[in-house]
Amino acid sequence: MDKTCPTLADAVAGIEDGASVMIGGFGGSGAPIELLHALVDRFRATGSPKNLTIVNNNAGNGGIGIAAMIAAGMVRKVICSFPRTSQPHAFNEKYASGELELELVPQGTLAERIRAGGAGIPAFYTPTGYGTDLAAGKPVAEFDGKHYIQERWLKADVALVKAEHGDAYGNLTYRLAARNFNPLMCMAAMHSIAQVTRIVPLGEIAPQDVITPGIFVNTVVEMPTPRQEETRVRDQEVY
Amino acid sequence: MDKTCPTLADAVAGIEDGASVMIGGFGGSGAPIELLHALVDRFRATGSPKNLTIVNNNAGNGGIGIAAMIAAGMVRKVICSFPRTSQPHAFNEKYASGELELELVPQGTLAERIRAGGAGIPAFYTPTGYGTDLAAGKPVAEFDGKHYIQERWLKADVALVKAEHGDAYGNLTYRLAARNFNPLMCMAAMHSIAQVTRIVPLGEIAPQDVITPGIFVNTVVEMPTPRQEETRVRDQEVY
Amino acid sequence: MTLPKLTNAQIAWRAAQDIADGAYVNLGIGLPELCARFQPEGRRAMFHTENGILGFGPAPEAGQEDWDVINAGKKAVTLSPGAAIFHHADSFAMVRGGHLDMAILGAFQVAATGDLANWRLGASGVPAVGGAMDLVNGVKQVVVLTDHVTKDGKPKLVDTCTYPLTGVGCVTRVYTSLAVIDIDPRGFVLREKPAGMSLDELQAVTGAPLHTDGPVADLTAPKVD
Amino acid sequence: MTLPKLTNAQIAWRAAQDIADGAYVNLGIGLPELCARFQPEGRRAMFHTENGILGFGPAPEAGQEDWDVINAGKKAVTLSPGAAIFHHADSFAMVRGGHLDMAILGAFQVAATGDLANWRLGASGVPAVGGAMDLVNGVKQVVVLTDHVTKDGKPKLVDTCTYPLTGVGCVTRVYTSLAVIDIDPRGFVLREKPAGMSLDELQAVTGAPLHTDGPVADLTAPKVD
Repeated sequence: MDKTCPTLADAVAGIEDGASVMIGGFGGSGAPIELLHALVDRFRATGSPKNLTIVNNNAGNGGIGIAAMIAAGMVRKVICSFPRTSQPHAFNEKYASGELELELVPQGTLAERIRAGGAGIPAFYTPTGYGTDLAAGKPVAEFDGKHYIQERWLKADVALVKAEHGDAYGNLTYRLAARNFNPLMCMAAMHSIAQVTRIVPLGEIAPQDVITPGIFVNTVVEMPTPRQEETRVRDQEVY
Repeated sequence: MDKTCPTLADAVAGIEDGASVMIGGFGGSGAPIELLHALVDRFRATGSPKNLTIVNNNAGNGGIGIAAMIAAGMVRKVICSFPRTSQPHAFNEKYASGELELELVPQGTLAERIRAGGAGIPAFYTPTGYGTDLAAGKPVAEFDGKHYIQERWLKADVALVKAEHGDAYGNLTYRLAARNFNPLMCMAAMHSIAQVTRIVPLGEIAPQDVITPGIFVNTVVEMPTPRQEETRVRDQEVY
Repeated sequence: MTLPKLTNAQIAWRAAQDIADGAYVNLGIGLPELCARFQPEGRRAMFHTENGILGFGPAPEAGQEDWDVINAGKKAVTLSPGAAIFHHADSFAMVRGGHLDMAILGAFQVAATGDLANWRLGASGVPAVGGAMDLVNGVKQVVVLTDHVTKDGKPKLVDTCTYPLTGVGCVTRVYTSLAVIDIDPRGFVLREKPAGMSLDELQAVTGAPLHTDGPVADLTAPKVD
Repeated sequence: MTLPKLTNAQIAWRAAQDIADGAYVNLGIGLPELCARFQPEGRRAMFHTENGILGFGPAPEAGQEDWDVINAGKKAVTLSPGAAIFHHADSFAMVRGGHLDMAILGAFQVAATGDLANWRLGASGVPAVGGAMDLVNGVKQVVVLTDHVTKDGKPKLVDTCTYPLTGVGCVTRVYTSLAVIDIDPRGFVLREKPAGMSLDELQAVTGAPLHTDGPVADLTAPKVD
């Protein structure tokens, strides 16, 4: 069993038109920018994959990563908690023109729905959003005298994540708070693809240090020199 | 903020009659045997705490730990997935005589109910147990054509866990697969008490290596020479 | 009339005086973030950020940022000894599960019922909610920091929120530029106001009745920034 | 009549031939555990245990046990390179979330509908369920290993389970001491039987109709223990 893959382009080659794609990271931390750019390259060369639904906490910043995907016209819908960023023009333009659908989900509910998708929990109750516009249409139930709304699991065809170390079985670690949504998304996707700063030999990640067990990961690709979103946005980079 | 406590006896001094007590471990791995024995000592000396409801995967083995608590007559109810052990006499006797109530919960549902208690999720749906005697009386719902049963969160007044390292803020690590239920129980209890093999200075546990963040822990007590349940049972130890 | 208003930093300073030693606290983006600067000597709160850090420290020097150590506002922070890192589901388990002692948030409007509106001004524009709805429904105590009135002088403390709600009956204390106010079943209960301002003057810029309950203390804060 | 039965080890051997390289597999306590010994050369399955290990290896030498590295049966195992450790909620996320390819379980009874009874023999005694109900409702393929009949000769493959159910319609393949049987909407579909036993003889010790669907292969296994 060897889940490693030689190139970023190979890693994203199987993503189909209309796919739902979870993209890890919070702002730039843990964002798999280079995998996203490989996907943009493929779209520019072949017209695919298009009509994507993407799941992320945000909706792209500046002209790179998710913003580049949106600007390229690959994205039909965004599921996120906070589309506002320092440079939100890519999202704002497509949203204002009606080309891009938005499903806004409270951040904790987003995290829990993704975890539920990975954990085989089809629905759960949360107090979050009760009595607000974001609860519209959702079943309400009372437990121990308090009101809760029912939320459904969220799964995806593909997850794209950024990790620090990865091995041939797909075990992953993350750099500091770059962990954020990444381990959850690996659990909730049919096919999870991780760009890692370094592919390490089996056993180099001690069993108790594994954050994402390999069972949740399908493809590991090495990207030894990832450049952080914050740096790219500061440099006004446009992909 | 200093959550360390000088003695095992002090650590368990506040547990009240009738309390619900989650006890970490799977078999002997991760079982806080010495904390349990401190509790047995207190009961023998003072008659308290009694009428406890305990939550564990099992229901005690041999004459130590949970089995010693049951034999001492401190326990009114056990919530567990698997009361059968190699030497189950303490549980079996009290159960047969009707002195001990049993709530049997599938292992994964037990883990998820505890996590839900810690995560503020009052109820969730699971396929586990659908169509069986253990689903009796539970609401059933259909999602995407499949049947699920509704399960409620499980919380407790106290959690007793065994960890490897702990610091003054309550951050914990666990030794290998001694992790099991321990991190979940710390989340789900009003007051979590950890016996640790070593209290380490703040910062010695790197932030990314913390398994249980200190927010879930109230008391840390050092027990540098814990003796594993398996060894004690083999030695026919009776506490 | 020029109101004897506290500055934003002074509002944050005032709120910070009520954060207990060892409290677990989430600070909202913007004005609430300032509270971290004004912890009274001898106290240390444990600050939580939604993206998965507990116990972070102050911002690093410019040029020393590590962009994998950021807060919910995507600003660089630092890791203090005893900090912990975790994923988003665990982070919101802390929030939703009632493990945090205090959430300090900004507001567009706070109602006398404790309802909070702070995520959307209306139907136009791009909505963004982040973790606000999770915080107001999970954290033990939700307090709001805000100017007492809008930029054009309208009350932000109101009878009923007219903007979309973030949470129902969730706010229990408000620190404004002109008052410290508790919210209980009676509604707004005034605790502190500027010495130079009468209750009637304060009521005139407040959108719902201000109750009192014993003496009202003077609202004061040192010069801070 | 002495039946040409496979031994327990041979049943496990036969099942092990169908475990794919790289498959994620949970082995139940007892007979199913034996499958790990008989992996065909060149294949390596990743074994999962409910208490939080993925990729564990064989039992250690006596005296070398580490009691913090155990399986669901509380037997000592070892950690292979590439193993991972996690808590119980994550462990059952793997199970319930459909991430495991195969669960290999024992049984008291299996019905032609795929219903499984393997946790309780009746209303008396101490019930114990462990992770069985989670496994049968979450893992992609649930197979059962069992003697074909009970100790007193009664069928364990039945029309309807009389013991309390573990799961409804969950089993898709059964490896017994006398047969390999698939379960599909028709019921039991015989795939392999001992060369020396007729279909009628096998049917006589089976509690529900055995369908066939093309040729029935010979059930064979080497001498193993």
